[in-house]
Amino acid sequence: MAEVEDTRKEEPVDSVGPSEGTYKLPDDLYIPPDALIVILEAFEGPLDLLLYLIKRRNLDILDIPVAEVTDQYMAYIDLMTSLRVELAGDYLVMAATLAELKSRMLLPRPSEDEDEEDPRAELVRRLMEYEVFQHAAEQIDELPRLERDVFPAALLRPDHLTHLEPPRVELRELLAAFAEVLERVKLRKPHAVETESLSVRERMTQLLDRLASTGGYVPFSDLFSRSEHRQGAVVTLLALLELLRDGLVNVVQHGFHQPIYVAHASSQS
Amino acid sequence: MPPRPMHAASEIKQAIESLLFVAEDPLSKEQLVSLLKDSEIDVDSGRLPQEVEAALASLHVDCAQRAYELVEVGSGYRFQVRSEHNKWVARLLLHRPRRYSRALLETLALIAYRQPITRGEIEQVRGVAVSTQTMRTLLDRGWVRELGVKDLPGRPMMYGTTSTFLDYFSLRSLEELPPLRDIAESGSGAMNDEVVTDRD
Amino acid sequence: MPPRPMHAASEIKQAIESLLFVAEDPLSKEQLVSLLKDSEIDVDSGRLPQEVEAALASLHVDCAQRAYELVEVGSGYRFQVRSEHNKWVARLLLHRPRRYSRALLETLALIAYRQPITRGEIEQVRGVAVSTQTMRTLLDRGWVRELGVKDLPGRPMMYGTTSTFLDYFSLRSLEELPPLRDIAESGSGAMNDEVVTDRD
Repeated sequence: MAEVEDTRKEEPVDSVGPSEGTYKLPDDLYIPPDALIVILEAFEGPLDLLLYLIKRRNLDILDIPVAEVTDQYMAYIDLMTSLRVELAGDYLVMAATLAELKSRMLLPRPSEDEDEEDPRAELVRRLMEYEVFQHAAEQIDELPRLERDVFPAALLRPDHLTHLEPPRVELRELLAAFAEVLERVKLRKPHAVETESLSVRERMTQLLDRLASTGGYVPFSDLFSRSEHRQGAVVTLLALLELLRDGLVNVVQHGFHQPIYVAHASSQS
Repeated sequence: MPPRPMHAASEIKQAIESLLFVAEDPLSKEQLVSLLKDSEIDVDSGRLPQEVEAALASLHVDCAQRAYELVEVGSGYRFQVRSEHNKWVARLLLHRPRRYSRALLETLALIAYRQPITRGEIEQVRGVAVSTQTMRTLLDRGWVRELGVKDLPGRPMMYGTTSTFLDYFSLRSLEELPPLRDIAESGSGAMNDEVVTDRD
Repeated sequence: MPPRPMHAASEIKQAIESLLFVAEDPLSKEQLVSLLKDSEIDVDSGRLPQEVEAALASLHVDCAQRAYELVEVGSGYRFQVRSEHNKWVARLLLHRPRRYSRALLETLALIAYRQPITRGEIEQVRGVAVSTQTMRTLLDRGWVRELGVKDLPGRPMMYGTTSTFLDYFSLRSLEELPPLRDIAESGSGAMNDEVVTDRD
């Protein structure tokens, strides 16, 4: 029920947001449009976002320009708010931490006190530690994996042996199994159920047609039409995210500063 | 490098061997030919049927020293344990933990709540393929039965539960299965209305 | 038909071959020994472990010419299709391999490298709450298990990885996990391992 109401309120996207004209997608945004897809889809929390902001600009993690990074972080928070993406409370906690850090950095530091710790030290430590595990997660993802890279060789069993002492099952086990399935189904429902509108579906089809007819990788930014303004860009973006989630398109980027390309998933294999 | 027929033949053989070892069902010659078609193997597609036949014959010879053999059954070819080793298989099956896999329970639950349902529909919900072994176990146990084919391309089989299933779980009828809403609540979190109403 | 007389070593080898091909999960040397014990094979049970080892080595060599190989992973040995033939397998199994979210992989990485670890400790490093769904997926897949509660206020559960996790990712042991990038490499001299590992 609540979701239905949400969808209704969703309609006038342009009226939502802190102030009209602050955000113009995709041209004017502080975060470049080709980074948007990455941002919207994939941040795993405030540390992840911060790391991204730092790396994207090739900043030194040990000497973070707090003011600059804070501004970008806030821009992201505002953007999410304007797109009505619900942010975890952790993002807001980090926003407060950054704001405090920014103000502390403005204070003159007593240079005679050698022991005075850089106010950024704790944040730096957390960022670096998180980065280590981010990297570890990527490596685990690349390990040869059953069902994807490794296929056990199996022989079919002699039929008459399958009847040996069948295991017992209790009803509650069956129900628990089903509850899991339902939970998974729910999770695999589009996270953008509320924002998914006909126009997004339509745009998905348009994008697929276009990618299929091009037959190769298309620069991400080419998918946005300058004439469509903000709402059109958002619809395109959501459509791309949907396609990406369904595995219908592939997105590649060869590095932080490289352009992002999109291709129809079937055009490569 | 000019194409060497021997090379193609050995690649075809290895391809077939891999396919037979991962397939859940026997594969027919026609299936094998179509799986090998339009690949980088340098062989004229008109010659593929003979090549497949030759590879199968060669595989048959190869496994003379192995504990398995290549057999042809109704629907095609499969590798299976030579019957003289069945005693080992039986030992293994008796030793294994007496539990059904989660995949089996989930499949059974889906059939119970969503019948009639096709294998494709089950796979769609679960997000992974349903193995033939799973379906066969459920059918063997008499908990699930085939209800007839669905009028769709490919004419997939529809499945439903049996009275043996009801008996086993001490249910008088399917209505006695707990309503989905309760499961969801006892599971975790609120249910998506859409999924719940899907039942009817 | 009387069983044809067979050399004990060759019988053991064929038995192991059958068992590995039929088992749902990898089988360890110990499991193989116990499956072969008290059988009609004419071998002293004290010598079985060596015999099993020799048979595995011999099987390993045998399949050099085959499309599959014998590999050792966390919980034991399994036959698997050589990866160069994956392209054929992909043609047969049409379902798209499941992709795991970064949230799940990062949580898994923390559990793998820092076990025993509590959910709170994971959240501290990641900077966000670990969803119940993520934990449940990890537990369901059998990659992660509960290790008992930590003696702390709230008695939080500690988690660790399983041999199923090792099997799934083709690892023989946790030592084979890719080495963690040294935190100091990212630059900080102030950082040392103590600070990092000794949390809470």
